[in-house]
Amino acid sequence: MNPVYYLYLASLLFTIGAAGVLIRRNAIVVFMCVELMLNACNLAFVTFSRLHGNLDGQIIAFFTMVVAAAEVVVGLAIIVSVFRSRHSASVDDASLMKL
Amino acid sequence: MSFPLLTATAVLPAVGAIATAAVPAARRSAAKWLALLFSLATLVLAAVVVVRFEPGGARYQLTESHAWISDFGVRYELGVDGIGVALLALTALLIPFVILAGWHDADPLEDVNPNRRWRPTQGFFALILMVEAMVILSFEATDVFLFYILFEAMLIPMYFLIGGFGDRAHAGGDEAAATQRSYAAVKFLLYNLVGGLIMLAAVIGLYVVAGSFSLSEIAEARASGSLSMATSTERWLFLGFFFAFAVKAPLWPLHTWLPNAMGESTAPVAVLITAVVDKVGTFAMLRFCLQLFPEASKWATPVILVLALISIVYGALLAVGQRDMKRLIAYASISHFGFIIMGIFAMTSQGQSGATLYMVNHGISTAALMLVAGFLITRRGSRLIADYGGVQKVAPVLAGTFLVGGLATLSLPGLSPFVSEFLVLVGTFSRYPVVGIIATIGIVLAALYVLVLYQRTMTGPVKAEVKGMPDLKVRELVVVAPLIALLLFLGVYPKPLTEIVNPAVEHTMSDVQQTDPKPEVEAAP
Amino acid sequence: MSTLAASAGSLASVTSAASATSTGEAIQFWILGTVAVVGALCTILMKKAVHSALSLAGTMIVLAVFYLANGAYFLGVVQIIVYTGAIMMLFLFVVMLVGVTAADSLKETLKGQRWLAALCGVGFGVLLIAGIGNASLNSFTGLGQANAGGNVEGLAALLFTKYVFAFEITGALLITASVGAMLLTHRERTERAMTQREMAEERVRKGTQLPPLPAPGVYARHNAVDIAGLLPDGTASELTVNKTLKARGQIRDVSNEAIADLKALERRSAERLGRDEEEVNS
Amino acid sequence: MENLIALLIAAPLLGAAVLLCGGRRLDRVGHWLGTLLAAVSFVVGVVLFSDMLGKSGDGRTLHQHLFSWIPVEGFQADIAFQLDQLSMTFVLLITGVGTLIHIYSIGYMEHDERRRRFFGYLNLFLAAMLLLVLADNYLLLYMGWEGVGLASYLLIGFWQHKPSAATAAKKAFLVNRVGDMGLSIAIMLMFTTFGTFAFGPVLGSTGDATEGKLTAIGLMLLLAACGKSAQVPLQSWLGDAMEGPTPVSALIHAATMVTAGVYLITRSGAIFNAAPDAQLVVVVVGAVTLLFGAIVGCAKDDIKKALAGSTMSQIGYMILAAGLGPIGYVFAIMHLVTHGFFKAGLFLGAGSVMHGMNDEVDMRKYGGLRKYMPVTFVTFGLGYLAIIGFPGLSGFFSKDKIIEAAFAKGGTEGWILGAVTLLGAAITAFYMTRVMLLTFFGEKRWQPDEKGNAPHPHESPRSMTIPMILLAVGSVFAGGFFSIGDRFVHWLEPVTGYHHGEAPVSAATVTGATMVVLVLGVALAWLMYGRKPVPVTAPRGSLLTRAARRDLLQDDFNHVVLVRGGEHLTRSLVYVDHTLVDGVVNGTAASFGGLSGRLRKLQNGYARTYAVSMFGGTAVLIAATLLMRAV
Repeated sequence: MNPVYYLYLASLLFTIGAAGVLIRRNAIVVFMCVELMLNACNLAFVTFSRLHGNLDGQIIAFFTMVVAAAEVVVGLAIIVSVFRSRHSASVDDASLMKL
Repeated sequence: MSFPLLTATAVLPAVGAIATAAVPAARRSAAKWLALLFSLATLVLAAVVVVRFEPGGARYQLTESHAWISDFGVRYELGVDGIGVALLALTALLIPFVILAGWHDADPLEDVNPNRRWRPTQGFFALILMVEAMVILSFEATDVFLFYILFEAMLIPMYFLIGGFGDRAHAGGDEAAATQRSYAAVKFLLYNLVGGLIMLAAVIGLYVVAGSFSLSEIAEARASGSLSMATSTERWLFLGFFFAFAVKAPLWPLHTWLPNAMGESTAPVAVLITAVVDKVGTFAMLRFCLQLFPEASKWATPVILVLALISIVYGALLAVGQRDMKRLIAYASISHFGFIIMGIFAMTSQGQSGATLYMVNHGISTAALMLVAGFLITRRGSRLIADYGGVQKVAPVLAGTFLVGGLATLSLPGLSPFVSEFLVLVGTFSRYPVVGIIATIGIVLAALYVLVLYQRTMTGPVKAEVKGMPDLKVRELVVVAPLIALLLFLGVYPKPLTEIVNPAVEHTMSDVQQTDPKPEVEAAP
Repeated sequence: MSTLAASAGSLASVTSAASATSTGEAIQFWILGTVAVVGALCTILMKKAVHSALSLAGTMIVLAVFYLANGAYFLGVVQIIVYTGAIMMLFLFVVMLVGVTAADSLKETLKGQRWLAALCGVGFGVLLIAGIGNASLNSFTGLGQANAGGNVEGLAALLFTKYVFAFEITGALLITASVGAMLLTHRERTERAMTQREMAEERVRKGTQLPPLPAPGVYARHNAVDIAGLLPDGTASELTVNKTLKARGQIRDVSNEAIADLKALERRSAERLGRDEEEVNS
Repeated sequence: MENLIALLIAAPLLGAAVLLCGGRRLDRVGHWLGTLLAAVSFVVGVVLFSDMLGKSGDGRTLHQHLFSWIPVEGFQADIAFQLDQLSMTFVLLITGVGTLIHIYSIGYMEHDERRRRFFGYLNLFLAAMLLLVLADNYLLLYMGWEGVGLASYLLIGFWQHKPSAATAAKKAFLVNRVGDMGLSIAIMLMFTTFGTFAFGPVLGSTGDATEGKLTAIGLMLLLAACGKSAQVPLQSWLGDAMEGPTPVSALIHAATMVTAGVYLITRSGAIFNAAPDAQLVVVVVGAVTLLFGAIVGCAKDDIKKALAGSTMSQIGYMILAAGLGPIGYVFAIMHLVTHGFFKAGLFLGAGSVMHGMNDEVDMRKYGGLRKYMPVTFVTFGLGYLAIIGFPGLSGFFSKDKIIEAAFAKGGTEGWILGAVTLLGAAITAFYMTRVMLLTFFGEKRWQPDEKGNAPHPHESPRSMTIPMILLAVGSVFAGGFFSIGDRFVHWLEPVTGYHHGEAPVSAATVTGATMVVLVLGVALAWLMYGRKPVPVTAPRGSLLTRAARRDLLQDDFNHVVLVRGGEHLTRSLVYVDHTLVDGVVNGTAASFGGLSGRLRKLQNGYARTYAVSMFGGTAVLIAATLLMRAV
């Protein structure tokens, strides 16, 4: 088997995650889907690092994890505060961008 | 370097505009006098220009040239040829009359009805002066980019003049007046902006092709053959320029903004539109279209002549059909612009001299007719022809001046428009006989709409509303009398004008490499 | 552990430039890959956030295994510890915090949103796969020499030399994030806490519920908080059970059960006392 | 001497300027000033005339070049005058008759508060008419040509408060404009053909031009002449023009302006001589109008309209003569002059009658006036005899010559034309006799009008009778004076050229025939109107009569075809402009508005919607990159 299949898998997962972001209304689940997408990317990076035989890909993946962690922290905090104020975790309720 | 005379002619009114605008609202009349003063001073400067200009001399005289946006080779280049001088003089001449005629048009409307909003009187006059400055400069600009800027910029003050200071007399009452007015103003703006946009593309294209904005440089390069445009390129650029000018001129079928604009604005502003601003369009056809794109101009001539012909007949017929006298005059102007464009593109020296004279004469005659009509309208408070009748009995002087203006509009021999109209006709006829003959129909139709207008308004039994209508006041006489005198003088002795114009026309003729068709028979002396 | 062993085995077979991996890895890929995809699908399709979170965790673990299989031991471990351990737990906490009501219906409210999403998703996936497909990657250099000095050491070397700057910045990022999180979630207490008396007075003033809430668990056969107390007329009182349980729908339905129990009780007592029916009924 | 030419025009022009701009303070002296300046012009004319008689041959032609009018490359129009025998004739006629009519108007317009303005217009007319006949190039002639048109417009519509007058004025100007269109096209053709339009060069070099071009020019000139001289098909305005004050009708619409067409054709003789087709058309137009006018004249009960019809017909004679070429030019002008005298006299007589009859114009309400206003009767009677060609009076000589010339055209054409002219003479005799009988003979038929004040016919004041007497003298003797020894022929020959046309029948026979038809016409008229009393209200009459009363339906044709059609055309065009041309613009604007409104809906504010578009965008980008790669 060729490691390229990992890439196929990664893209599959990424697409699923993206679809989830688009479909779900619950902010938390949306976040999870984002995480899923990030993970898919990580998988791709790792695979690349294997394909090219150097560790840079893994480094990137590592940074991605860190950033993801930070993002989750902030994002969840936002969700919590929004929930406090609006008693809802639905992304559709926050449709204030309309003119 | 010598005193920048041309710049001064444009700067003076601009300064005047600022000064007028700066006058506090309380001192309203002071603003009026200030504006009048500045416009007269400009007139004096223009006279100096006319005197300093040597008809036999170089093509462009009193030239000034300074680097402006050096990265794009945009220069502040001024210079006048005969045509420019003539139109410059016309503009400087008309503005004082416009200001004088509009003396009370911008007064606050409390007297008419108290709940109307206050109107910035001094703004009205400031805007007029601003328009004058821009128009004059556009007649002087020999840099395409500079011209384009002015061509567009003059829309702004015009927009406010049309939209902000409407005719007090509107059939549909104040509300309808306001909506109509804003409609007209927006229409005017959009039409001309679209034209300007297309022109901008052409201007950029020209720069890409020629690598310069300077009229003289480009013309020189083309003459020397160092710059050769592909035929298609030249044609596209020509169309880009021509479209903008045709909108401004206005040429059928791009004319519909003019009746609205002239109908809804006060008479002086209407004069400003048709007698001053629109002239920039026809002037630019002569100066830019023919000089920069001679081949394309020849290529487009048949179509343009047909459109001009349509304008002539169509405009006249619609003038006959109008019920609103200002719209009638507007359609008459469309017909006249058809004559001007026809003369320009007939590419004969008579035609082009005629067209240039036509610009001047049409300016004067329309000013006379429109201003008198304006006086009439302010008296009765209606623009509808049907609301008048028998004015001649109560206000003979007004009727007389109105008649003279009308006769000038139908280009009666002895009044200046005849000279130009006949030159245009002869010039066109000598190259395109059929076109010339069809155009003469315009003469008859002109008589029709003018006389119908005069008969319906001035003659017949005196209508009740017209009774007790005062005759022309001194101020109004001061406005009209000089114009009429000018019409008579230029009708009998147009030589001073032709002497200035002819050399410039010869230059243009050589630009397009055209020579007048020779007569069949060498007539015996 | 078995997976780890398998991946190690597969690594042993990795040469400097190979065109295929071991069959073991292939098998593992196909099995776990399916699991991962199923988990991902569950993530986006489960009604309850908790279930989504759990299935996502599953997917992540699978990914961790794949990392290991790809010779990224450090990342594999980190994935398990940090992601599955920390981040997913964070998620679960938040779900607990807010998500009791979060069993949102999957019914789409925005018109055409689902179809558009599906369309875009499919198109996107196809494009990605196509892209990968026509990138010619049929041969690959394994991590043989890269991991020669040990994967962690290799990473460390890179991290502290080549990427040290980014590393520092991520540190700053983390600090900022945590501070931000605190700021966002922290609520300044503006008024002092009420004393018991004040609370009592408050309650009297409101007048909605003067006595303390009724205790649940009437007829409880064991110590249960999930059984609503019965009011004298035999109807269950909503007040007696915890809101959270109600929200989760975990309240036992008392009414019929309780009646049944009562009947059983009477029958038994009747048998014991040997009384005849009419006495009982009277 | 030639410097006096400008003075001819300057005097009345000055008068017009002063009187029109002078304002009310001139009201008391205005009419005297106007008359004086007209007289000055006449005196100058006489001086120039005597000087011309003193000279001989080409010396008689004077030129005065004032200044260059429109100098443009290859296009030279000058303000320059040419005074030769032809112009001289007109100058004398215009200034002479003009002055008389000024005098007449002093009395006639006495009660009009705008008399000053009236005299201003009259002076303006004199100036324009003189410019017309004195110009030395066609463009300047055009200026005079339209100038007289303007003056006639102002004078016809002088009583502007009457809608009928205003309409008539407008109609006159418009119909004339159609003719002017012809003149301007003719000038353009001259310019393209000869490179100039000055009389000398153009008429001098007709030999080199192609006949086609010359025919075209000729026809265009004829169109102009038709407009100005009220020839078919542009004759319709003349009848309505009678709305103007009678002196105007006498001066402009009988004696001078309407004859400008004849002047134009005679002046352009060289062109017509070289274009026989054009000449033929001229002759035909003349012949048709001759009969047309005569027939109309027979049916009208309005005395002025009847005279207008007669004017039309007489000018038809002149045009016909002018169309005959060198054999006719001289007689055309001669008839023009004599006609100027007697027709002016007749009109003044009619005016005098109306003056005495409370401006009643219906001849059926006259009758037996000869004893109430003897002077008018006598002068009118002399004019009547003159126009019907009573032997020895002016009309006799001039018309007789024309009839001869018509026969002399030769061939069938000659016969036809001769017959037409004779017939015309007969009808002329008939309708003029009718006018005479209805007006001055029979018993009085006027009743008090609804306001109960019956007209008191009385002789007009001296200022009116004197001009009538003078004109009567002219109409009696002018013809004979001209004819003795062919004075007039020799006078004009150098300008117009002349060769005697040999008629197939002897002159005596022609004269005899003329006499016969004359007697027949008079007799018939007497039978119809002299013997039995005339009904006050016109009988229904035959079909022809009714048609003739309506100008042979030509007006109705104009109304239906031109006026109605034009109205519909303009109205539909206005609609088109508003809906189509403007509609396109507004439609574009509206469509843009609608589009943006629809686009605005995409901004629904839902983050997920935006996310979809983002996602889709990314997909598109990837696709693009892939395609780029592939390509």
